[in-house]
Amino acid sequence: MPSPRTATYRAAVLEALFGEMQRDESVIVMGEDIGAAGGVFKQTEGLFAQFGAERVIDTPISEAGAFGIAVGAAMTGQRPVFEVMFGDFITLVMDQLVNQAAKISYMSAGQFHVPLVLRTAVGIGGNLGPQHSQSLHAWAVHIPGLKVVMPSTPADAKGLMAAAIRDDGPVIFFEDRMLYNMRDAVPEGDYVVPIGSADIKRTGRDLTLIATGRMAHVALAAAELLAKDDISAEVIDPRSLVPLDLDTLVASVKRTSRAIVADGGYRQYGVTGEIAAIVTEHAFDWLDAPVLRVGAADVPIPFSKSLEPLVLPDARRLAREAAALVRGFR
Amino acid sequence: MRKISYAAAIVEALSTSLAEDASVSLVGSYVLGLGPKRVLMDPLRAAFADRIFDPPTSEAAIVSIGAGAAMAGTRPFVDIGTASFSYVGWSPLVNEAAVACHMSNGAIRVPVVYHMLHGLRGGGAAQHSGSPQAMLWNAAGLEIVLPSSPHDVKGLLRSAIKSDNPTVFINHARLMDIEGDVPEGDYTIPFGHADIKRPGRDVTVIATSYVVQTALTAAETLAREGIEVEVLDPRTLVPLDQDLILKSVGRTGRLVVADETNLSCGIASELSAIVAEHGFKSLRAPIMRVARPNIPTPFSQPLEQAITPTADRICDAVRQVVAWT
Amino acid sequence: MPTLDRRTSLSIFQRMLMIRHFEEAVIALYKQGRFASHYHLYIGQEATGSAVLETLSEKDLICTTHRNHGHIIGRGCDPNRAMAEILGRASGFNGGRSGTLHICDHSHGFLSTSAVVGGCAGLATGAGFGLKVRREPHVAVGFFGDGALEEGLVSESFNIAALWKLPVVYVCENNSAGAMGPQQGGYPTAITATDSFVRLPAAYGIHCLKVDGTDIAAVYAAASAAGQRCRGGDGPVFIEAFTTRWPGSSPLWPELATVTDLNDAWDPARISGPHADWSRHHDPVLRVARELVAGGHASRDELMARDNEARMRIAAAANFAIDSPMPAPASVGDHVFA
Amino acid sequence: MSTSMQAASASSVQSLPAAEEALRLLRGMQFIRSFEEQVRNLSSGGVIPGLVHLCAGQEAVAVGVCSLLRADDMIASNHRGHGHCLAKGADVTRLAAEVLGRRTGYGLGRGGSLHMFDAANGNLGTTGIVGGGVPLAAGAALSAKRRGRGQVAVSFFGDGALNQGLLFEVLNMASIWRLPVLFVCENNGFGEFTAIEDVTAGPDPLARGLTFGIASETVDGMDVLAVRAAAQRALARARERGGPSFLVCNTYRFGGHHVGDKQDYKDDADAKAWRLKDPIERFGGWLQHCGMANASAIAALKTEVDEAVRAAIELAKAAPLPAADDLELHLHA
Repeated sequence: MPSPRTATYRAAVLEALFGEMQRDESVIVMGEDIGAAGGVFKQTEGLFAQFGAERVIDTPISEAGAFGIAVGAAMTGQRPVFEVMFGDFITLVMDQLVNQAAKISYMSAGQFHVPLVLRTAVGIGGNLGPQHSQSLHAWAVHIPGLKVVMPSTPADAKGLMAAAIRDDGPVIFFEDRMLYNMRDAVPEGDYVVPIGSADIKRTGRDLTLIATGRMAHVALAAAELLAKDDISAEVIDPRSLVPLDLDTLVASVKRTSRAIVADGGYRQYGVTGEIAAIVTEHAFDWLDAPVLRVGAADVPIPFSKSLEPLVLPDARRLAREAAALVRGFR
Repeated sequence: MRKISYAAAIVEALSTSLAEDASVSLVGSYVLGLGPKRVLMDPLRAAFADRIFDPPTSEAAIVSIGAGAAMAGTRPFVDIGTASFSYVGWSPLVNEAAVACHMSNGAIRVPVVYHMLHGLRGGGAAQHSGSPQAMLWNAAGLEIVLPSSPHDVKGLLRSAIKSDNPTVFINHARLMDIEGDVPEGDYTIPFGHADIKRPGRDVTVIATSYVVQTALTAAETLAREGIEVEVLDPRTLVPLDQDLILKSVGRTGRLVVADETNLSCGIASELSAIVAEHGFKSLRAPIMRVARPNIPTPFSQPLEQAITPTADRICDAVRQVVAWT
Repeated sequence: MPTLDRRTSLSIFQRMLMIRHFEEAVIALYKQGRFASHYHLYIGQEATGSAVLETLSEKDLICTTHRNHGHIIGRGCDPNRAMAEILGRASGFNGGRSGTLHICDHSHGFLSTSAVVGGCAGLATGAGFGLKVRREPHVAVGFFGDGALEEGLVSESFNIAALWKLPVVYVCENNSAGAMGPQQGGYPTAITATDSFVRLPAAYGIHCLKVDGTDIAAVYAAASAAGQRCRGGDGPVFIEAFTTRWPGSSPLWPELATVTDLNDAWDPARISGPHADWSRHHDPVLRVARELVAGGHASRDELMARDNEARMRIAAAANFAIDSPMPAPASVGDHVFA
Repeated sequence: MSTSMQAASASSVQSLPAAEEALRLLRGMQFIRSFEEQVRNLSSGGVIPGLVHLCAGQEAVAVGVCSLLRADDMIASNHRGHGHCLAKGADVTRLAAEVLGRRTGYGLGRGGSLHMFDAANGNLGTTGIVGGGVPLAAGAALSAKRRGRGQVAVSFFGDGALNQGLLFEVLNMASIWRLPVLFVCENNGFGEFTAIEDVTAGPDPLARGLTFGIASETVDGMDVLAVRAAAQRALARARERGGPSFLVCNTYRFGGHHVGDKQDYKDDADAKAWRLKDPIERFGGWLQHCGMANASAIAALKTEVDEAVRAAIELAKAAPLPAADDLELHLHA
């Protein structure tokens, strides 16, 4: 059997962009340095050459204004893919995102839709310090009217980007910088992953590891370690946080009776709290142990090589906590 | 003890702070909102004209200026107005004020207070009813205060202005008119101390801000049904009085969290997760969350009512967890 | 045509030498893999920062940006601790929490250093507000690049500073001249519709000055006038200082495009290579060295000696940083709150 | 009569509309005035929840600009937007229903006065965030430019928005990208409760547009013909790919920031002087002055319009409130 075609996460997203821009004239790309420069992560390389300045638009460093313009363009027939260079900078578009984009379909009772994708690079790594390392996706999840996707593999990234661009509402697309060079099997040609479907990345019976984005890989590595101790962990990647595929999560937890939620955002008031709460609410009588949460330490992300790696737990720590959970609540 | 309004208590705390410390300033003086109560600020405007500045509609700049002025050694009180507008000033709030102390390894202090009015206020619709406190809690580095009574707002505001940290001080538009006992003299309420507003043995209801008042109403109703509800108000989200929360749930074994932030990644979710994690063994029923559903706030009254955490919704949730076997 | 006395011009030149050698050392340390992150260098702009800083008093406040090394070193902050911060060491100014992007030395009047474009202008305005509230006769200086003038926050800050007559000196270091720009695969440059940056603050009634950013006498004169105006309660001033982008800062990642040798100052014939034009006509260090000698303020040997001293001092700073320990893991949660 | 004489001299230089068109302008302004007056009574009567922001006094700007717009041109309004909506062709009954939170309103009663959208007439909505609608108009202009059918987008905002960084950013981009957009600043002297001079630095608001190389002019916003003439120039420029324009229309808010505002911050003499420039009185006087209409015809028009608005509002009041099923509709597209 021939080995499947592989591509990097970066290339997979770019494939989706090329595909959708060819498929649909109304798809445009906007952002800082995304034109001739090809993006600071080379994540838009080649788009400018192929589609030109009319559809691949370099904006000034005016995040709020430029994003607002994308919202207006989306209301009037375009499908903008708007890039916010670092996830930290969604702070700069917060008002247009929260008070306009998220609410326009609702406030106008469907007279207007806002078919845009806000893509942004998040994640800790490369010593970029407190203003270039945060994963602030919990904010988007908290705001009604936004869909939130967070792919963990090249294939998911391609399929979800295509789905996000075709979606008629605002979709926030979080890509982990540290996954850009990850290479894995990616279907060629037109490929769509429906938004709102979780993916069981590994099946198991003793506990469920619900892990988003990069943490899905940490969870898979942890599952390997746990297997050596005869603990069989199921790993589920929700892939999209809004809408959340609750059925798949709850069904799994009802089988395993234990769960740990792992996410790259700040732990307090974040995605782990939400998923833990909702799972506890829906699977209370099946739970043999509290739902544990693993997330970024609640500190600004420090720059130093010795501190940065401590902010997010690694596979060993996750496996330790998982083992304790399974053994401690037999 | 004498009763005064929540708004009047705010004015007393501001007045004492301005008089006590020459480095305290007000950026934006419509602290009490745009209602008739706003005239209560007039005496302050007169008495401290040189330290009270009404800025242009430039939220990003006033948040940033507040942070800078605090780093420069003064204690600004910055009024952002309606909490929905905080999103306009979001970057300086979370990228500057919240991180400066940690980023400078403690060398820089940012003793600024950001004041805002949150919540469902009656016809505020989608852009004037925001409650961003859960999102601000998710961004590390900000102290978050939600006073629910005239007594608390005076003491907590005094502490907020004395605090060396950036403090987000959030009032609910509906609280301004409520009256309560407030000591004449100066006093402070330390952060991180929750308050049991009503003791009870059957169920713990944690509520914040205006919903504390709602929860107390619900407790009255439930008492008549023989259900004794303990109403607990954290008063500050950061720092959070986790011990008192776990103690209370340890006694009652049942918890309902009632709050006005959106359900997803909201205050109810976080408190529910914390208790499930650290108080799992003491729980006799699932934790119920009464929050604002994930819907932009609608203007029309029946719809706004439909998303409000009302006493009825709290009662239903309490009855459910009590009935759970 | 403003001129400077010997003491002042030598003091400015001293700051410039320290900055230049510091920045060249940073590149070397990066090439050795001593730190990993992207970084921004001040080479080519030394005259601007040094001359402005020369006019400031101890009590004045300063805000800077991701391109902060020059302002930190030019202000006379400890190069050991600055370099240690860039290497993420516990002994750094920020204990290794912020690296190159956010270096700040509060004891020398620096506020938190923002790497969000335009963020610094808001903080500097706030610093000016604080000074006004405390009725202190000092100024707040905000250094930022021309890109900041694309951010709305900066316009809001201009408006308020002008309204409230805040003692703020905005120093816009326009280094876009000679930049490759994204079309040539270089670092991005300003995207603006205005034909002159001073028109933006002028629209808010702010007093504006334009200077050649490599002419220390001109920058010193402008900064002194601006400071006087602020201290006199006449409100903010905006200074646009033009410099030609150092070729090493033009690509997407910094490169050691030129290596400084003061002999080039008085012997241009020695200069060769692809960037000879920049070295001959736009390198502020060589220009000032040349003028100091020509003006009889110093001999070549005297300058060579100072140059050597600065080089040694920075080399010591690099060693200090390399030898410094990393922060203790347990400290990661410290100082989230005061 | 003296005010109408001034109006005449001020306006006579402008292109004079035919009598029919002139009466259409007068009717448009009177319609907005009647609507605002009747809404004010409802609001102070407590029939309307929340805050209502009225534009009585500013009618000439909305009507002057919108009277020249094509059906497929687009506008983005602000919190003081009833006039913009009506002038761009909104159905008065549905508008009233939205203000009253009725199910038959443009947003099922979920937006209210601050959030009224009318896609069929190219209205991108009123908004509750100062300056919030400005980039939406620029974005619509970006779409229009791509479509190449000569459409134009208009952004209406008040003097308060002059101090929002968002406007600064959008003016820059609109100029760089030569977007077919018209920025209309309705300078009514007050941002909420604060006089413009207390919060707006600089020689002249016009500089905010000029500095980005945008064609900018100051207009007498109480003179519908003057507004119309300036808009004409700007729209022609936009349709001929000449890029954006910036108009500062000096006008006055006869009411407060919202219904119920005591307006203690206003200067009485100043208010009186502006009242004398009432755009409707003034234009009506001018029509009589040059014999296009007589007093009785104008009075009849007012009665007819008042009646039409009253009927619409009665219909809206009779309409049902939204039901629980309407709560989640359209949350996602």
